[in-house]
Amino acid sequence: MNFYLTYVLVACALFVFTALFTLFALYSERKISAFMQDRLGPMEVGKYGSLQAFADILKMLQKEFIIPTAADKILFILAPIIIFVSVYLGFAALPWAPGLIPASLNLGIFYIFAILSIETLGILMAGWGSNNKYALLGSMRSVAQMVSYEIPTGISVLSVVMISQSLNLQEITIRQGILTSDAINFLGIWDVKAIGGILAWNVFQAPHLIIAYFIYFIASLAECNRAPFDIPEAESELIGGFHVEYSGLRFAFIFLAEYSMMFLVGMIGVVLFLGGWNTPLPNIGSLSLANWTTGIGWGIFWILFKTLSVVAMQIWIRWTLPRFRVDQLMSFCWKVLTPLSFLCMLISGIWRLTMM
Amino acid sequence: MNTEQLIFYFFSALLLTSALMVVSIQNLVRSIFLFFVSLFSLAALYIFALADFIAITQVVIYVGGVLVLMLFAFMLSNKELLNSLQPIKKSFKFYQLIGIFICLAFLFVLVSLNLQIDFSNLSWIKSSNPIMESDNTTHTIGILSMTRYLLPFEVLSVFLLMALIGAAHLARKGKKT
Amino acid sequence: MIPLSHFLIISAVLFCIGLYAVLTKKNAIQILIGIEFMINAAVLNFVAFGRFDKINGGGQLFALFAIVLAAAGVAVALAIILNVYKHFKTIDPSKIDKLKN
Amino acid sequence: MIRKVLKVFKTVIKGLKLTLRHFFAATESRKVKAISDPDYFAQNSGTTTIQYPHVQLPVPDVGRYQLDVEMDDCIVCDLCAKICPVDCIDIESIKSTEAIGKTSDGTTKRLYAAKFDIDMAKCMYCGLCTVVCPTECIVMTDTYDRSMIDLNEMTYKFSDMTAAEADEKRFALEQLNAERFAAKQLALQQNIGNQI
Repeated sequence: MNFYLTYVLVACALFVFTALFTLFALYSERKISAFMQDRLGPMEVGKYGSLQAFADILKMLQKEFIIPTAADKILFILAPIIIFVSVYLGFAALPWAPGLIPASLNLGIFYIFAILSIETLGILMAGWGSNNKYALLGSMRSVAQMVSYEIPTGISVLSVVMISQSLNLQEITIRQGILTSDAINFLGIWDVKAIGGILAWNVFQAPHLIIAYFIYFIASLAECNRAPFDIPEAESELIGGFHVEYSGLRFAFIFLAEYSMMFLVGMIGVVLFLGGWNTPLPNIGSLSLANWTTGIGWGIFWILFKTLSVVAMQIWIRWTLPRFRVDQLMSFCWKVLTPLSFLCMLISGIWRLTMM
Repeated sequence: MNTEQLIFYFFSALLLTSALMVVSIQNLVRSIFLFFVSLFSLAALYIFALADFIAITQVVIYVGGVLVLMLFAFMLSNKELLNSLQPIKKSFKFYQLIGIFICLAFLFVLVSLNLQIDFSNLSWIKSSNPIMESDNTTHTIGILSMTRYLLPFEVLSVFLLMALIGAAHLARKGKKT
Repeated sequence: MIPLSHFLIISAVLFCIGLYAVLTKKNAIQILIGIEFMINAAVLNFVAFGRFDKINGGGQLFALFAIVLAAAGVAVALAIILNVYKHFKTIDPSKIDKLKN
Repeated sequence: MIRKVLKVFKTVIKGLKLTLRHFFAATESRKVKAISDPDYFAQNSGTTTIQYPHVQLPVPDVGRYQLDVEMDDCIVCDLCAKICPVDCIDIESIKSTEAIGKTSDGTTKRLYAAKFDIDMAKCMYCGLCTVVCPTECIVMTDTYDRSMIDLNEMTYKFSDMTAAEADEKRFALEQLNAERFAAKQLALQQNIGNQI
């Protein structure tokens, strides 16, 4: 029985984490966007507006659940749950520290991709269930975008998997630090197994993975419908896209899913390319920084630090770049990202055969 | 009955009820969303047959691909098609009765055959070494698809390319006449 | 361990449900769903038997091939259905009876 | 193709640099300065937000904001009500029995203001009433952010008389008028008597 209790506790902890992260990201996004636009952002609720996110959530909790008369009620009610659960289940296979992973699946990354593809279905459900032409248009755009961008994402992830020879995220992480038992070569030549640190990350083990990371990062922005790929929820054209009709707690769930998705794709990128919970500090002679800064606490610290940096990058990009047009979005995916990612996969195969 | 069996029977019941509802429900869009439930619970059954890779492939391809494609095909097509997809009359037709009869006959044959065989005493099953829960089936599948099943694998990839080109050709807008 | 016969019975029921949809539905998309059910029933059989084939892995690999083939088939079938609708303004297979239009 | 990609990267990085510069410039905020200040357009970096209720922009001298009436100076001439284009000033005057007093510029006050209401919801801030006022008792203040829950509260009542006082003055006026009328009648009768 304890066995199941642990599972439930881990699931609760992950849920609490996503909720807290969403609150934090909400506040930081508002602040960062404000600073970039020479504003101050929320200042009134709490010191420097720090309780603004809580106030927003409280406001959302009080709101009425509105179901449009013409809506397909079952689909309308189920959609936010499916959207959130599909993202939330993805957290199950992510490694947080050495030996600390909710579910060590040997299919980890594949599982996450399968689960994330369910989100598409939830979005279609929301769009159809709302019975609103803007919602339907938004969900159509969203699905077209997500299905297309899954290809470059998947292929660039595959190029990492080919280098790492594993689908298990924990093993992929271990292979990028000092805890590994295999040889690690910086740029394929210099053995850095004992040195570790930033030199052992996947992007530095095989330099073409830097391009793969760029592809992954851009495609992941599109996967979580963030600007500049936010045409599914373009406020100015579609008044919010597939979640137009949602209010109150249901809207909060969609919001939660969006921000959790940001964290999730950021963390997958960090785990696959940027060393996961491995420390960026290398061992230099007798100064064994890498050995000192590896452990459960340090692991959580490093992965949070790296992922939050990636999330900050996502926010930064959102408030800098304007929105793509639909045709630009599609041609960018199919004409630039997909061929490039195939090239990366090809190089990965050759690299694996010749350099490792 | 232990937990494993409980979960197995729960998912198989979910699969069969949702499949029945998919074929009996009138609202087509809802029935496609229900199709998702049955495909997902089918993936769960694959895991009980110790085929985790197949299960996740099922989710990726069916849920992420086929279902979305089906819904997309609908919603992209014009409103007339949507209206014609939702029949108004609900009366029970004679041909449906025949259909049910044929299906029940098929079911009877299949199940009775199934019950006649004592699977645990079959010689080839006895002599085989079954996949254990600790095995890494992904590893095996990877190696096998590059060695023993290389030819079907390659043929499949060519077929996929054909399907891709064919579907794109069929779905594109013809020249305006 | 779930006994093999349970998998086979479930797949038999699933196959019959698919067969019913194929026989009685007057809508090409629902017929397509019925075919998918039948393919899935076959895949379930493959996977269930594949458990006893560790060395050759035939069951699981052919289940994989079947899934991929079914997906490709659906893509082509949907394209055909859309085209048929464009030509005949209906997707009821029993009404599409002209070879020349 | 490659040149295009390079151009994309260059422009993206340029944009990112721009936002980053503004992000780090947000540590300081621009000083609150009046528009008349010579340095008003000189501030180019820092946050522009003015945290309004806590900090307020200085209003220009020629600004036209909410009306205020100094009732002690008002001679209840009704000119402001007449000139008002939107008729937002409502004045009811009562003649006094004797001179009430003097305004600050020496004009003698002879009328009581039983009612002096300005409906600020109607007011269009043209400032005509302040121009015509002979004693300059109606002025535009620098308050611009008064907000009310009820629309009726937007009607500012400047009259300092209570209803009872007004009634008393009216009664006094009536009495005076009656007395005068009686005196006139008396005088008229006497005149007639004298003629006879």
